[in-house]
Amino acid sequence: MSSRTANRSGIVIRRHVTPAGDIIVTLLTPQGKIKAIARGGVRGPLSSALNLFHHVAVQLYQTPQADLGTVRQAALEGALPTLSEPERYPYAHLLAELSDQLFQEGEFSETAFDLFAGGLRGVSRHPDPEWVGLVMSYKLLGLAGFVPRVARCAHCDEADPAHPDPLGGQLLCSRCASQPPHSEPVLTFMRQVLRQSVRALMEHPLEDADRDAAWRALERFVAVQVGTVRSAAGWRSRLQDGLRARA
Amino acid sequence: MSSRTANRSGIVIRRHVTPAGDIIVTLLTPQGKIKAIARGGVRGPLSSALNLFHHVAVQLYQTPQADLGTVRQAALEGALPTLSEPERYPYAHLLAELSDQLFQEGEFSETAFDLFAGGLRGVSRHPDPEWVGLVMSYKLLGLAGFVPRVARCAHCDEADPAHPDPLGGQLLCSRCASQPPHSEPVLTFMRQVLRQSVRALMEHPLEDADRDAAWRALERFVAVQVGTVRSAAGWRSRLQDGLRARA
Amino acid sequence: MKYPPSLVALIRELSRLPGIGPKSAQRLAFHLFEQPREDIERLSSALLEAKRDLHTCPICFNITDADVCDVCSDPSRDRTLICVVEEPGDVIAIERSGEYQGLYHVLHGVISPMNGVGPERLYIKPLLPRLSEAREVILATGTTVEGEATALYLQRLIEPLGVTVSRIAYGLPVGGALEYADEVTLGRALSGRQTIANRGPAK
Amino acid sequence: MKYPPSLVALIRELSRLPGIGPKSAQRLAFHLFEQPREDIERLSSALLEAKRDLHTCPICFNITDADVCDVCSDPSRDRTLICVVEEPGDVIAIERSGEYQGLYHVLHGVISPMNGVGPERLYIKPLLPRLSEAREVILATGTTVEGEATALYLQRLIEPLGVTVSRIAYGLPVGGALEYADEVTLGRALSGRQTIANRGPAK
Amino acid sequence: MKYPPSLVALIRELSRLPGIGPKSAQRLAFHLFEQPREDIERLSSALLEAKRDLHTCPICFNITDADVCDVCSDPSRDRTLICVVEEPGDVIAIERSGEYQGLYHVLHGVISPMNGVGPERLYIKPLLPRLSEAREVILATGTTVEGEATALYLQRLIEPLGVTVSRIAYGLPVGGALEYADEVTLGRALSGRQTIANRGPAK
Amino acid sequence: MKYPPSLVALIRELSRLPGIGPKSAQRLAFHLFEQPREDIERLSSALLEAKRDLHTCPICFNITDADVCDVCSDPSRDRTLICVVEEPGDVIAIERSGEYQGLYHVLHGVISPMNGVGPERLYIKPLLPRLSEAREVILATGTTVEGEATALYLQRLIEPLGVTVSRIAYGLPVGGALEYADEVTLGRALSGRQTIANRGPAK
Ligand SMILES: [Zn+2]
Ligand SMILES: [Zn+2]
Ligand SMILES: [Zn+2]
Ligand SMILES: [Zn+2]
Ligand SMILES: [Zn+2]
Ligand SMILES: [Zn+2]
Repeated sequence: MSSRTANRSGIVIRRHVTPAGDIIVTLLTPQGKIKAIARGGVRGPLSSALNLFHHVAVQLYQTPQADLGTVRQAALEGALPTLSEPERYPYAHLLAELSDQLFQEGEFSETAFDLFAGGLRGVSRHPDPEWVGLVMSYKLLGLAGFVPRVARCAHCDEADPAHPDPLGGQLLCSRCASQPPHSEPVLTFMRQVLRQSVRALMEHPLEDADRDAAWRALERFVAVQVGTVRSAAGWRSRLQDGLRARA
Repeated sequence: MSSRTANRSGIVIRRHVTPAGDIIVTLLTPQGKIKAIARGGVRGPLSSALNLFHHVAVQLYQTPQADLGTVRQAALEGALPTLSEPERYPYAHLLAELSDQLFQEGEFSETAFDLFAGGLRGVSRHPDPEWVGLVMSYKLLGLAGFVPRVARCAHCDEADPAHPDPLGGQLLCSRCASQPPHSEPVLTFMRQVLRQSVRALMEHPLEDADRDAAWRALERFVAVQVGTVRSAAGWRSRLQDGLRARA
Repeated sequence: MKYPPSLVALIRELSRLPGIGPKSAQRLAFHLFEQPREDIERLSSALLEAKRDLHTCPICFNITDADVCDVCSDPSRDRTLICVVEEPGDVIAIERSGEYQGLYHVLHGVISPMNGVGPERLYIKPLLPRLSEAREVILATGTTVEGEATALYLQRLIEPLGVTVSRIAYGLPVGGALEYADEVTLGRALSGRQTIANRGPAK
Repeated sequence: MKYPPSLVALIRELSRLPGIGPKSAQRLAFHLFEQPREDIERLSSALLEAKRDLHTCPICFNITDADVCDVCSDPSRDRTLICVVEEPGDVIAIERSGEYQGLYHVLHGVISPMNGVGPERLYIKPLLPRLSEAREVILATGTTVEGEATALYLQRLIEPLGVTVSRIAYGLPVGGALEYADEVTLGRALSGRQTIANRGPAK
Repeated sequence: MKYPPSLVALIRELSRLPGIGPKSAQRLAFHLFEQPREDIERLSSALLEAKRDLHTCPICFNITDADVCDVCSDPSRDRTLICVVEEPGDVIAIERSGEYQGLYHVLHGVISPMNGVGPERLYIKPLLPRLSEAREVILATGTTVEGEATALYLQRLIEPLGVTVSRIAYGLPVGGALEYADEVTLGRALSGRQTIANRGPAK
Repeated sequence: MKYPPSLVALIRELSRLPGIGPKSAQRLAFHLFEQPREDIERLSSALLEAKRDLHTCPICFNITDADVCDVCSDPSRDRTLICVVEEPGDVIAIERSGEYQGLYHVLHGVISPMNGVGPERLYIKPLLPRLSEAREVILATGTTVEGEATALYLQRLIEPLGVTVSRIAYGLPVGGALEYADEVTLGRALSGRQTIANRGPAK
């Protein structure tokens, strides 16, 4: 018997409240990305569970007539309250927005879910959430098939490029480049980030000064390959933020 | 454990579709009148069950924050398709609208439900639905405590009045009256309608000519005692209706 | 705190719109407040212009900005077929299905005594003269009790005039499972079943 | 705090039921805890007895507790009419409509290659010998893509045998507004319209 | 068609469960029919075993399968703190929050004269001897009218005994927007605001 | 059939409003079409007048039609208390609760990087000079993750300035049962509990 209700468990990566008081959420689940509506939800008990970054179990109801499934029940399975802290919050947004852009509805991927969930946990707990955000962003991109070229110049295919690619976020050879070469740690990071394990990467964070270059490369790479990512304002917040959140 | 869902069974006496596609229904149930909303219902399977005059079993969900309970499930328990026929339709409306006006939310009354349901069944099946409508309207009024004075003149308290009360739909004595007396059958009807059983009343219908007077009295009585009843246009449809529905 | 009168007025006007509750009206008002002036002016003009330009077609009572609506004035339409619908929105829905080439007649409502709507409140009278040209009238009011009652009323009215009267099919919507259909729909879907292959040698 | 294992087991079993959301299983378990022992025993027995007594009818594959189901053994049924449905629940839905007096045939599923269900997984083979007695087969599988595919498959199979094959009507469900019907359903509802009164002198 | 009695019985028992709507019971019954016998037996046993093994803890009246419940027998719990709740489900909810290290007391209901529930119907009497050990009693009954009345009743009862009595906070639930909060909740959320950083030189 | 351009324009403008989908915009347009001209003109004027008259208060950024808003210009208000909210609608909600006598500061949003809203897009900078007069700042942004993040950001910003900072209470809404509260709310409601009766002789 085909049922129109299904139980799913996932993390809220977007939440929007309509003026009518409906909550529209996007969940990343091991069975793929799901967008659903909780009608009148803002006035009811669903409102608490259906919050950004919450891990929730939901009962979905789908009819062929409606575009969006309806959330009927929602139970919180896990929340990471520290994600609201100013030094963590922008990186949680970045990972959620990237995941929303990179993974499509109906695309089954337990790996994507696990990677994102792990990234979010890291951002919520790690003493250096910025570093988690940078590493996990590259990991998510890599999983979705967006792999920066680092072995050869992005312009002329020359081997072993070492200079920034200010437009595309990859690497340029000395002839094609207009900027001085990356520092050795940044180069190593860019070459290794998709090869090394998260654990290994966590153990050797870049110095503060080098991170700017890595962030800039990531931002350009995403802008060209994936498209606008509005959390961009967030991921450079360490450069601009009046609070200088990082201790 | 107090539950926020409740199963109820009743007859739809009002149905309104909002532009957002929600269905707002009023049900008359043995546990009283209930108003509830089926969000997005017009696009889903609830739409069929939640139709005017349908007898439905519904699952209601109520939160203290929301004014209106939500209809979650609805199963048809009985439909009376003949109520759409032109000679029956206006009387079904009349009974439903009267019930909506006479009975309040939260007022438990199995008798009211049974009386209304019986009236609707009568209108749907009886060869003389107009007569059922007239009799059952008086019965519903009586149950709600609106009993026309027929033993004494509505103006001067004189005994045994026999003349129409053109404003209040009760009876006037010959001194207070400006119109000729009611015919004997109309007088008998007005005096007996709340005393005799429905079955007995069904056996002795008024002649066509006498019904106008009885309807006029009912309409005035309702207008003064209960307020505007828009199905009024319907209950006199036999006088105006181009189709002359009654065979 | 007293609310600014022009805010109160806007919320009041917005909450008159159907389906806009008092909370939504307030949210809408605040939303509008945040929009650029040009957007507000465009909405305001759109309202006035629509009201100025639009009226009902004198033949079929569809909405139009011309003397006669686009359907009534299209010579390629089958003028012997009239589809009677409840609302102008239904014309749009049927046109979108692309399955219909006849004319329309818009009633602007359904018979509903409890809402004070009798047959005389609908555009029924102007339908009758149109029938002389018609071969078939399709009653395409909704399948609610009210829509069905209106269809039955029209059937009684039109039948004696010798025009073929047909009713839009009741049945299962495309994509529907039986278990979600109520018994009234199911009974209608069964009795209205369509033969798709015939027994016998002629086949 | 560790939860008692028998509570955990009950919640786990309950949450396997379809339509029981994540919050419901726990609430159900606590509710059951508060019920008198007899109620629990009655529910438990009802489960076991239903499983013990019920089986499919060897003729039509409906659910029954007798040798042959109530419909198949009822001599007043029209044995020349067979209505093919997906699930036992559909039989109940149609019976409730009161519009049908023939026999049934329950497929116990629909053809769905994606879910690994081919025709051989359904009760199609036992339908064929029943057709010798039949005048008409009504294909009353759902109007979903799978239900439609199953109906087409059966039509191709049955057509050559010279039995009339009909399909349950597509159209607007009861309570449907045209405006909210999808275009495909609306097109079908219009093209499948039923004449209710004929023109002409005979009238 | 008559439905098999054991099917009818199962549907009836299932529809007695809370949160099972009229459509769900039938769907559940058909679903269960299609499951392997072992699954049904496991569900049936889970029901009986839960009923057989589970009872209320004689100290706190939480649900347990042991002599004394897991919380009451855990030496690491703060025995000077007692949290009074309405139902066993509330214990699970609070445990899941991970914020509480004290003991519980489950009333198994709220005072509700309309439903014939007076204080004597709840496990209030056995709470009193427990207070001699306690430093603070947290009244964590719901914020419904009945939960509030029960909390006030307990406060009056406990206050004279010289134990600190506190009440679970009123306020905005997580995910709450001010605009949608009712006035009473909003007023409480404002007046109950918590200082998070202090002015002054000490800072 | 071509739709009249002024109808198309109206539907397009209406569907720009938040929460108005394309179907609703069409229904609204048809509804407006049926209204008397005066009603349309009144709505149209209300829109223009609201846009012309209303602006944000230069002090608190609440909506007003005066130089300074009604709250800021009311001498009876406690000027040492500033309640920071997300939207003008929140001011109305709090005023309705009748529990608050201080001033407001409206941020016009919450920090949400994925929606492109950083602190610089909110009215945070103009809040800082107001703090010199303040004794306490109440952070009354919503209890969503975004509202909480904005509150934490403001706390870090204001704390060093030596002003008392408080946060609206998290907890159970009035009328709430524990079992419907998620564990985060519940944890906050427990840790934020309020003492209502004290132990000891001082009592
Ligand atoms: Zn190069
Ligand atoms: Zn008199
Ligand atoms: Zn026209
Ligand atoms: Zn059988
Ligand atoms: Zn215990
Ligand atoms: Zn101000």
